[in-house]
Amino acid sequence: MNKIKQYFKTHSYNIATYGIVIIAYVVMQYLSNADMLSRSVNGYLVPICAYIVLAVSLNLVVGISGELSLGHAGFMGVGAFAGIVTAACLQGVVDSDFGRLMAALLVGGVVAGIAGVIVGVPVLRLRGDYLAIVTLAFGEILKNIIGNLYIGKDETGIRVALSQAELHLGAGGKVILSGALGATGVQKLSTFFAGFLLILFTLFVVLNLINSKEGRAIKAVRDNRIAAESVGINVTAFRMKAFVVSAFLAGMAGALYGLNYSAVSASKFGFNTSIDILVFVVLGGMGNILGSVISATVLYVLPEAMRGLADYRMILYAVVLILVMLFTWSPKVKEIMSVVTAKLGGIFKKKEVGTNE
Amino acid sequence: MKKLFALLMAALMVVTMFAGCGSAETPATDAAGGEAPATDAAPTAGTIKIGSSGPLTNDYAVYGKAVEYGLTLAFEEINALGGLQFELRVEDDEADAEMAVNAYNTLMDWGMQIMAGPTTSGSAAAAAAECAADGVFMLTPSASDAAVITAGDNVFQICFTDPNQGVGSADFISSHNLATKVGVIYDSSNPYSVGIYTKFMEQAAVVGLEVVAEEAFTADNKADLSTQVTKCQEAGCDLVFLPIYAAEAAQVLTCADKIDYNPAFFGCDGLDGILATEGFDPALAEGVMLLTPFDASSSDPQTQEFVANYTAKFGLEPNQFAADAYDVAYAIYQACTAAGVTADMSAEEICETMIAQFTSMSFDGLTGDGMTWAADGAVSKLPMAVKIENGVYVGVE
Amino acid sequence: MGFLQYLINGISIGSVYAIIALGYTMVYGIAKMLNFAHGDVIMVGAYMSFCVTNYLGLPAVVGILVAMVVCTVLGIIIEGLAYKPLRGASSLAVLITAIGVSYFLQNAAQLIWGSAPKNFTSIVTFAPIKLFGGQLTITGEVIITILASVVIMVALTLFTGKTRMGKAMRAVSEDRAAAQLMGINVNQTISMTFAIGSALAAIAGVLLCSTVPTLQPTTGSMPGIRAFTAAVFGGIGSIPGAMLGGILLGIIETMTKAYLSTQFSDAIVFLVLIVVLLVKPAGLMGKVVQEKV
Amino acid sequence: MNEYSRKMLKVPTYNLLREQDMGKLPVLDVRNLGIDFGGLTAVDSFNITIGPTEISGLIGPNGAGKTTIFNLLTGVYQPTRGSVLINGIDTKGMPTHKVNKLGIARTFQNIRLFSEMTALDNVKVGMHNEIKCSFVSSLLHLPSYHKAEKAANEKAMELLDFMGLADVANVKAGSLPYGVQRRLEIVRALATNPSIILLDEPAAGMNPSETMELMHQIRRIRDTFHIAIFLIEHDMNLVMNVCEAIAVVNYGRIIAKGTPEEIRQNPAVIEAYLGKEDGE
Repeated sequence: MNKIKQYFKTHSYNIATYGIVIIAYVVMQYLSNADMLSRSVNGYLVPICAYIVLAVSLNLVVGISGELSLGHAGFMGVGAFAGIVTAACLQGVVDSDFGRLMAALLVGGVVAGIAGVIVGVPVLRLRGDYLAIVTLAFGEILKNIIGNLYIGKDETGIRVALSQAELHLGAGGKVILSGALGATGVQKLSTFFAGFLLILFTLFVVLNLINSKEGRAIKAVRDNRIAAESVGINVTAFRMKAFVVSAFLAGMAGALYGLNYSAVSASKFGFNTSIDILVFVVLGGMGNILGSVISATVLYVLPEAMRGLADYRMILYAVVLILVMLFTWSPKVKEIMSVVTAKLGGIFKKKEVGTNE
Repeated sequence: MKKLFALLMAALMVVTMFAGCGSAETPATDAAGGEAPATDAAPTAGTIKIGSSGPLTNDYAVYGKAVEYGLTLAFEEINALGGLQFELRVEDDEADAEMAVNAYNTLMDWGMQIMAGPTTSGSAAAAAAECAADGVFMLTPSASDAAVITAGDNVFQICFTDPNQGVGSADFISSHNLATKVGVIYDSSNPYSVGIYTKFMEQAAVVGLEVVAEEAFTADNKADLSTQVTKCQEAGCDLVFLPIYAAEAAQVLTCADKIDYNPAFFGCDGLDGILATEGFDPALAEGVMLLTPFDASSSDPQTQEFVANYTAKFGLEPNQFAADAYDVAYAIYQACTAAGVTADMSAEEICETMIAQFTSMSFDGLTGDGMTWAADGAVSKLPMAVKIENGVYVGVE
Repeated sequence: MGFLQYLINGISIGSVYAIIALGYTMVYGIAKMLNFAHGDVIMVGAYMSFCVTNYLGLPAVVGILVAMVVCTVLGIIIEGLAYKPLRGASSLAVLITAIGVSYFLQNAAQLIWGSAPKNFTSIVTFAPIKLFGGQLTITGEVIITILASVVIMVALTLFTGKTRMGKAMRAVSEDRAAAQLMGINVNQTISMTFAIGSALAAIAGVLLCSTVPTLQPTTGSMPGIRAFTAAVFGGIGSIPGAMLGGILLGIIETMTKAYLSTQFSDAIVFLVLIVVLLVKPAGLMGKVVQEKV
Repeated sequence: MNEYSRKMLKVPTYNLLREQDMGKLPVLDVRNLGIDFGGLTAVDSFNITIGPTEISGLIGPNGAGKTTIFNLLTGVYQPTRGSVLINGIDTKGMPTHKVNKLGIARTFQNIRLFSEMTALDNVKVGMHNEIKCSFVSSLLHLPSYHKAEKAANEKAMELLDFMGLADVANVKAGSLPYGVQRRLEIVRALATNPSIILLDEPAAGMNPSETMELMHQIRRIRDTFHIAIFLIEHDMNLVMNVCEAIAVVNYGRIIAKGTPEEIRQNPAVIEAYLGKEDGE
């Protein structure tokens, strides 16, 4: 009996997560089709999808694996530009926009995953704040390199150079990525539907991973590294798995993001964006996947909704951020909340704390 | 669970807000999060809605703000003339492509008919594609990258393109025999700076300038520019070309002064405003030459009036961005008046007439007389080379 | 001669990093939090000094003192309102709050002082020292900054080693619970740490802007991150480590620009940092704490 | 208690004796082991051989180096001198998780559970290398994953049941009572399918009746799983009653080895250690 109850409980969390995402998609898609959404809201849909995927994937590293990463946007950037180059190269080869988008997402993910391996090998030998600073450093390195990269396409194929002059494009050649300016004239392929599919895929991978033996091992490493080693778990291998899966998903999100705008520049993928994603994760709750989904959405829309405040917009956003952090994390508030919930618990059915939190 | 609950509540609030947006059939002006229109509470019938965006927060805010102020001042003056009435709204785009699209969408929801922005190139490239797709006329005051106007036939610039400035600078330096050995210090993380630098290098090879030092910095490490200056000195440069903004140029000048290095300095329009920087010692900029379309200390009455009004209204001296924005407003006004544009026309209709006007008209503004536009959207105006002497610009021929 | 001049340039920016890193490392060592708002407190300090000297026409010393007082008060307020309620919560939560504070300070500064950069007037008035017939220049700012960072380093070391308050800080740093049991007021000690850290930030702000004159609301953020990197480089929590890390980072950065590439200097500097951390995982002067099994 | 075992596992009716291990390869063979920490010799010349079903004890005063020896045996520390052979294989240079795979598992003096996870999950982490299911399969939750998970669940429940912990299977490990946590650590160690387990002060913090039960359980573990047990314990009653062989260490060196009876009468031991605790 107990077993079944537990089974249902773990799965009810997953069902709720998928459910909320699917319902939100259906509702928004319906409203969008019925022309009931304003242009700006329509415009938020794809980036929100990308940020949800980024937050969920970062949560895998920060929440589940317990490592502070400050360079997540670097993987996003790698994925974005890999995806843009892929899509540009497939133009004329693959006719379907959707097909090109999917190929771009895949390539973006794979390239970012490879970057994840390259970064992970040295990084994961470190711990705590040292790991944090090294991920930050890698993020900045990736940004610096992409910001000086020129990629063009002509009939001979793809050309890569470190300055416009060295690109030597043949006749009819097209510059895809142009250093500091980034990619311009990108054909916008991303759709809300693709974003929704990517979220589902991400949830599927991450939730399955968490609930499998791999996920247990990753969490075990987080909770107690020495004990995990003592029961035969290769700590570095599992930190690595979490890190690379996370980079792969971030790369896919990056490709979705990059192909949603006709201009994307490398400066977007620096420390500030990494921090923004981290804020989504921490606010949503460490290891709480549904929390990441919701907080990414809310925190993306919040500053946009505050546009009417003009000059006071960002300062109020900062105040809201601080207040929400205090409210959700302060031990004192937690105490008060637990008293309140205990009282509420008397009225409603008593609830146990979910295992996934 | 509690946290989740709190978040869900917040999400619910946001959704409710959206519902508010959605249910309002007309593009939401005051529904989006209790938003108030930028100017009057009740928009008067018959105003043409002009939108713009720029970085109003963070690093580049000074430029976004200058554009906002320039546009605000110009449209207030225009509205006071009593003819066509305009309503202006400027949104923050943080000099970021994603935010620029969000800002653009917000402006479209508001009912924007003409886009008088964005301020920076990256943002403008993203917004230009949207404008081209929607058929909204766009005239950017300061997004000078050549890629911006390639987005569509309806995207125009009032500033020089970066390649033009690069070529112009190299030609000027060469034809005036200003240097034997040239050094360049540029911002490799900034498209404006890289754009000028790239073309300058190409043209330098053509006209036979010897460039012996090419030193870059990025937005992340611009705190220390002394090494770049020392390298130019080591290389024996007698002229240092600075295709960068005023704040960094001030740093370069300070560094050079400290190590007693006195080459000629040559800059582009980004350097404008250096004299107006609070606390800057103008003596450091003595002899600096720059290509600029605008001179705040000019004796031209129109410019003097602009500077006086601007300073009175916003408490600081206008720079080239503000002047460009001011010109944008008047150019739009001139075109609208000439074409008989009315407020009830759709953005697409206005766009058609504006394209026709801009490719045929000539405009006199603060930043140049007899400006004309090519069909690709690039402006043709004469760059003005000036030299700083005793804290003011002096024309160089 | 070029090499020596680059070295001096490196030490110059490095000592600015060092002085910021000292504040970072001290707060980290005792409060165990990455105070990402530290760079913005620096910016506030620089603005205060700028206002006092440029608007009120008072001497630079007064400017520094006012900046120190304002920053100290600001540090205590920030700590009390934003960090103290999170005592005992996850360190990541405090990190995010610190980022919120950083956004707040930057935007508040823009509202108060505007977005236009101001050119900071150096507080150093004596002439640069010229060597080798003017081929080598050591500016007054370099001398003052190095002196200041050495003095601060020594003072901090003495303070934490000799005084009652300093010892309490060390106790809190080692084991908060045990310190509490020994009758140390942990909250008060941490507030004190922030007060000192913020006062240091004010000095760092004035010296940063004396070396790099551009003053705008985002002035503190990038040097702040660089200094944080420097603190980790030297071994975060270690006071001489912060000093060493700062100066070395400055030298590496300058030498990279001078001899390798200015275009890729960010990438190269961070690569060096990564390599150093791989060889010495706790930084140059940090101690590797072996977890007791 | 016996009903658990009857239901799940075959319990041998006879008691295994040390003589049965004669002629078999020792499960743990330690030769001349030593480690220095910065010039300070913590352990030196440590030799011990443990047969496949032997229960041995390691005793000594506080700070004698007992836990250090456990850390050396499990690969947490790399020895400065000497070698550790587990089932005949030298562990030299191996990281802890590889040493574990050779067949050695342990518990910790200061409990190290995965406190945010349930008791059941703790055991399943222990079974990690026993669960045969590929990474792709677990990512995609293929049928083989479900099969492997089901088997793992059943086995984990059996093990929990064996130590009387079935009722707390779904409780977060961190919130369990102390004594239960100690037993859960033993279950987790057993889950790695070891041929020897090291128990670091298993009775610490237990009351006499709990200790009594633990003694039975230790014997039952050996008898059920046919594995060797090596334990550190200060409770002399437990050590003398459960262990078949005892090694006494002081200042990192073995000062005596033998049966409980021999140890009890060894004057060196009495002087170094038992002297104080004669009353036991």
